[in-house]
Amino acid sequence: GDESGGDDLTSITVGAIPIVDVAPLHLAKEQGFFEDHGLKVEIKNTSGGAEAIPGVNSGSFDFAFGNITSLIIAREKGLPLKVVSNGVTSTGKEGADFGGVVVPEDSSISSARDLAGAKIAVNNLENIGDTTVRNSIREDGGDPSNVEFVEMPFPDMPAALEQGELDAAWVVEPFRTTALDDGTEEVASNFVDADPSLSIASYFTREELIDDNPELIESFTAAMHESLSYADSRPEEVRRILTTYTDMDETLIEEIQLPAFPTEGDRDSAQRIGELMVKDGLIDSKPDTDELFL
Amino acid sequence: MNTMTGTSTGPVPTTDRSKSAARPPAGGRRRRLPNESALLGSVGVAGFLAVCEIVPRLGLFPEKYLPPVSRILAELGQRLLLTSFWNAVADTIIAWALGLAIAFFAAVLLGFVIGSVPVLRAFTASTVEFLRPIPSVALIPLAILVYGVDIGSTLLLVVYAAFWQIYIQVLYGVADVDPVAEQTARSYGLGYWSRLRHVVWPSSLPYVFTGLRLGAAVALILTITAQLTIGSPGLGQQIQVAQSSGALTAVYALVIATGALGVLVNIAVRSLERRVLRWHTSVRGEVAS
Amino acid sequence: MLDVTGVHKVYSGGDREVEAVRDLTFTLPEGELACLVGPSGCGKTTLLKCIAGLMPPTSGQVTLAQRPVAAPPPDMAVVFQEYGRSLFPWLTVRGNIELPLKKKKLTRQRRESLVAEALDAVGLSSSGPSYPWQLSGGMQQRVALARAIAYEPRVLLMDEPFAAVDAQTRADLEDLIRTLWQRFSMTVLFVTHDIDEAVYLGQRVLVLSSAPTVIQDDIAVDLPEERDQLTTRASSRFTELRTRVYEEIQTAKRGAAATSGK
Amino acid sequence: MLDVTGVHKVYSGGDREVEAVRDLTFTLPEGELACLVGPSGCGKTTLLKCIAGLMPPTSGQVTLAQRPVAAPPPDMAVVFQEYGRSLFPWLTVRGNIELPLKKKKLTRQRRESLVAEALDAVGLSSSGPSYPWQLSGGMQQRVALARAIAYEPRVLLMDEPFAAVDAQTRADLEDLIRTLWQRFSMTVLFVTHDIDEAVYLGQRVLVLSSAPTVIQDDIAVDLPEERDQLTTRASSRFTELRTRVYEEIQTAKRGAAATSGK
Amino acid sequence: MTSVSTPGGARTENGATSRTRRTARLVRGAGAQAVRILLLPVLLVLLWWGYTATGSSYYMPTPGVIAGAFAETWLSDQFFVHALPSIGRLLAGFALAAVAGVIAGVALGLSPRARATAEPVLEFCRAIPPPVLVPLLMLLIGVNLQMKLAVIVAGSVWPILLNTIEGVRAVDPVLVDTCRCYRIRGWRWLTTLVLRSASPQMMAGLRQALSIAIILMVISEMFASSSGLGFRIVLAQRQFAIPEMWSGILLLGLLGFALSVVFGRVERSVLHWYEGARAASRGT
Ligand SMILES: Nc1ncnc2c1ncn2[C@@H]1O[C@H](COP(=O)(O)OP(=O)(O)OP(=O)(O)O)[C@@H](O)[C@H]1O
Ligand SMILES: Nc1ncnc2c1ncn2[C@@H]1O[C@H](COP(=O)(O)OP(=O)(O)OP(=O)(O)O)[C@@H](O)[C@H]1O
Ligand SMILES: [Mg+2]
Ligand SMILES: [Mg+2]
Repeated sequence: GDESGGDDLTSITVGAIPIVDVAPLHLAKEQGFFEDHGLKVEIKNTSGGAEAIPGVNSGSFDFAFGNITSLIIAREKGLPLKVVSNGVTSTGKEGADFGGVVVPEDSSISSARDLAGAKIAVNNLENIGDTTVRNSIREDGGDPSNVEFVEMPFPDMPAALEQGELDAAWVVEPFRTTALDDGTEEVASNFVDADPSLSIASYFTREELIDDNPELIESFTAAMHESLSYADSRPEEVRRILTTYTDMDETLIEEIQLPAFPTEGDRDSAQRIGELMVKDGLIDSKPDTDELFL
Repeated sequence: MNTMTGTSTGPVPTTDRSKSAARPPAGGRRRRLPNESALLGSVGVAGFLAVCEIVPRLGLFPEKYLPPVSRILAELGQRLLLTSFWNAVADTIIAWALGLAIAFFAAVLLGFVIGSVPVLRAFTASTVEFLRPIPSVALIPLAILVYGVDIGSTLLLVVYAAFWQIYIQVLYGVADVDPVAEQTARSYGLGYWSRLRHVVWPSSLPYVFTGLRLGAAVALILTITAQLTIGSPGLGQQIQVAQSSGALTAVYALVIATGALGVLVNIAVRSLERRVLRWHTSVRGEVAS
Repeated sequence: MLDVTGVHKVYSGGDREVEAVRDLTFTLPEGELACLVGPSGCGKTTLLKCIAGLMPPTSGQVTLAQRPVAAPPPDMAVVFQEYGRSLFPWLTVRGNIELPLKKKKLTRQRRESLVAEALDAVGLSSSGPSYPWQLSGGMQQRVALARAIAYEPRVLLMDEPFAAVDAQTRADLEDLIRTLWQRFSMTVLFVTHDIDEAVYLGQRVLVLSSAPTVIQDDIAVDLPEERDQLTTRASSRFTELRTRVYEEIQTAKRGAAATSGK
Repeated sequence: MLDVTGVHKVYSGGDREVEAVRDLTFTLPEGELACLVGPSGCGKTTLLKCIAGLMPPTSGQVTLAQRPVAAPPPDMAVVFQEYGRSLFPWLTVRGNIELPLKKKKLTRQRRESLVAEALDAVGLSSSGPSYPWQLSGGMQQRVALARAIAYEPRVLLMDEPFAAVDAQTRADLEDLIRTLWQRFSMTVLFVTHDIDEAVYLGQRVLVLSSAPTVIQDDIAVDLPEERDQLTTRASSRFTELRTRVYEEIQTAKRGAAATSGK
Repeated sequence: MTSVSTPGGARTENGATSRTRRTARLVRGAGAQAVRILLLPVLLVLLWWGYTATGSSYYMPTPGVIAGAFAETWLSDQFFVHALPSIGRLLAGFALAAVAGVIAGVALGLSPRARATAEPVLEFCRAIPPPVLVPLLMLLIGVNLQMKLAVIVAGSVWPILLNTIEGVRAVDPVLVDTCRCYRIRGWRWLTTLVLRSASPQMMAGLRQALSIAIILMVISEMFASSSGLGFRIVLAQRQFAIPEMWSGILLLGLLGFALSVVFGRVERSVLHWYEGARAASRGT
């Protein structure tokens, strides 16, 4: 994406996975927040951080949406990325967050502690899912060392749970609701356990762009801030916009638990995630998470 | 040719088709064949659909994860009315066709040159065998880095995957030339290129066609996969949206659309094959009897 | 007894039809050795394939021992004109000859001795372990022949089986065929282009006309049963017969030349 | 001029070696028509392939017009013994004949008339649009021949080119070859198993021995240049020559029988 | 039986001299072989090195770095924990695909009607991308070894199937007639005629399938697993451990090469008649 386009708008491209979390991005576009800040945004679908990060690196995306763990790892590995805006934050309410660990109806597991030794599905291994779930088990007094985590895309988890392939699954919306509707029980709200104001994911860009075009970054951040507060205060707008860029069933959209969209990410929560990552051996030493933020 | 001694061995009277129009059995049988195979194909598809309808209905698997095919087709029917769907189809077809064309021409060109020069083949074999098993998906970050998230990356993946399929077929095809035919061509002074064109190419065509059919499907698969993971527009992306929304019926509907594309491609290749290979044992035997 | 009744065959491939055989009717009593001659392309191979049950005639019927031939009957061996392609390139010469014997319930020893005898009879005793593609054309043809005779068939159909061998070997093989025929009282139909060979070998020579193919003539060969390359061929009756056959073929071809002019 | 000097060929495939040709030396002056006869499997095809530059001899050398033959020389045509496989099944009869002409710089018209003439000469004028696999064996062989003569070569090598055609056609084709040879003064090497044919056609008959193959005899055919199927074959000199060749072949084979006993 | 005597050429037996000659040839052959195998890869590595050494790109480390990562990652018990089980699954999947592909291919190749009936459905299945196929298989089979094998089979069976079909269709009609008139039928007919004459094309399919099986082994481990070679590669990719990712790819390549060497051996013995016939008429 480059500076061009009529009406003196700067054209940019933002990569984002089409899930609930990025509703503010779509709202910003729809509500004209970007245009107000001189930006013409094209949103490109990605399948997650792993594809979005090289996309940002190569300049295909100016900004992208990715979770905090991926960003910390990337940064550790020497990729010059920086967070420019908060993305999505935990609701901080135990049992009413947009992600959690669910177990089948008849399971003997009734709390996070019981997950010790279980087979738990997460969407990506060695990422935010397993670190926070381990943390939940620890916090509840269990031993996470012999939990078997397996990788599985979120959409497949409810079926696998029902088929008895798994003891538990870490799911996010809308699959959390699907799973709960199937009769599963939520036994942990892993985000909340990690930090009640955990910033799970953010919008980020490459350092190079920050140096080259600081005004662009400012405009984007400003627009996103506007949109985040808009979204945070108008859940019905969030639910409405979901019908435009996802294929979610309308009744499902009404049921799901929306995340919180504060404008500012909680940097301490990033610190917290960094600690958990060190504890789980994802990285060697405690990361300087301040470096990650603009 | 008056000075030549014309031998008078009876030229066999051959009846023109026009003259023998009154003789229905042979002509009729021939014309019926493609129709018959279309009919049988429909029977096969119908059977398949019936199974897909009955299995979920019997409750062997939870219906919400494996919806009966009628519901999937209904969903597909709704999508058929959307322009966004057709745009996605067009995007997919363009990326697929472009990727396949590049892979095909590159593989055929390299395959023929390398396959017909034993030294080249000997020296490249190890590298080829090394490169072939590298999955396209592993190249995704590299592709994004070099070509961004647009069609370029998709093409890289598609070409990389489809190339080897066609290339290996071509190598085997080139080796399958009848040595007597090859020697005939050499003794009449046909040069390297005309031998390639007039002898090696036609006799390896059955292999090339199989390569084309394999490559076409792989190219389609990789187009969808690339769109699914990289997020470039097309059917794959729609599948991804549907997947991440938990809209299983929509996923299946899109998968059926993909499969239907595959079937159409195969029909096209098959009919091309019937024309081009009408001399080959595999085709002529079935046409004649 | 082999009965060929009103056999008519039209090939219809692509956009044209070829009438290979118009109307053939003849009977071959059991244990007879008949030779079939006729101009190139007149339909000898086609007829043979119909008789062998490899190809259904367009109309007409072939019966063998009162049973209509729809598939290749048991105890029949065929030596194909395309001898090279009728040998399995992945089997050795021995393997090729042995293959049809495997389904006969024979002891291994018997099988091996049959193979060895057949190879010896065609003068290829040392080529058993070779592959067909390591042999010369004439040798390949003799392997195809050896396969047929090792099979000890009741009906033997041969399509120009000596076309690729030299004159001396050919004479030896002719005698071999007559010996085997007398020994096992097979029914033999032998296609050849060599008129002398047809007369020398057969009890009867069938001459086919050019297309549209019918039986031009059916000549009984009244030479003595015991034949010999030198004396038989030198006899005056032999010369008469070969002249007769030669003339018939000439007529056949002239007829074709006349009709093809139209 | 074609010079064959000390040609020796050993096939070494797999675990055994076959000495196909021991030692052959002879010279064929330009414009000569020589026939090559010899027992089946004695190495005629092998020799022809060496001469055609399709196969390197193990030792010895072939030179054509003073140039060593390493690859097929220009203006040479070969009729292969495996005629069926030497026709391209994806081309029609016409396409097969036309293909070698394409690289000669001829007008389209000239090419077409060459094809038509050649087809006519072998009696297949109406089979142009057929595919080779729609033809009988003899017709296929004639297509291979037509391809060679349409090419108007300077050197023509033929490996049993009339093996699959009937006697009458064979006689016509023999005359055809002689006519063309005289007209274009080609150098012709003709492999055959038919002794009469060798004598009738050639200016010279080379007799090969059985393996280990050497030249058994080299017989000049001193028949008049103008030959005719009836009178020439009836002449006493013809009979003498054919008897001589026959005896040589007999000797060749007896020699082999004797040595093979050891 | 009257006997005709024409010996088919004199055969010279190899003596001691030819044996020493053969050893010499073998030694020279091994050297040439090494050059043939290594020349191009070495050139390519140099090229890669030249390219990456200057304009260092994050995603393209130098060969040295990759080699280091390779040694660290795979020359350890990781190989036994992650790679060996994967290779086992790969071989099992390939074997299943070979059996299934050949059986179905022969059946469909022999019967034009069966082929006409089944082809659209097969083509449909063939066009379904594994990433969407896997969830379905997970549903139908469960998350287990069988599912992984099913993924490998479902992807690699196609080249075998298609090539077998085409090979079976192209059996020489003269050989078919030969078998018919000698009444060679059933199992013997299948093994001596159909399978053998289709074998060159079947081998092409098997060779294709081998490397596809490797690819699908990787893909099968991208879903619902927590170990394996493919899993390690994907994980490394996601963790931006790029040298480790390349080292995994390197291992895949080496695996492919090693398997193709083994396959080449098998192929040479299966197709010796085919190569022999070809070499024979070239007169070498
Ligand atoms: N598959 C086919 N398709 C079309 N026409 C065919 C086919 N096979 C044979 N013919 C035609 O049928 C006629 C008879 O062929 P056939 O092979 O029976 O002749 P033939 O008597 O064996 O000749 P020859 O002595 O040359 O072998 C020929 O005109 C030939 O062109
Ligand atoms: N590819 C090969 N490998 C091994 N031996 C071979 C090969 N080709 C031919 N031979 C052997 O070489 C000898 C000569 O074969 P060639 O084909 O030259 O004979 P020929 O004189 O043409 O016989 P024919 O008259 O039967 O065609 C034979 O003994 C044959 O077995
Ligand atoms: Mg015939
Ligand atoms: Mg020969």
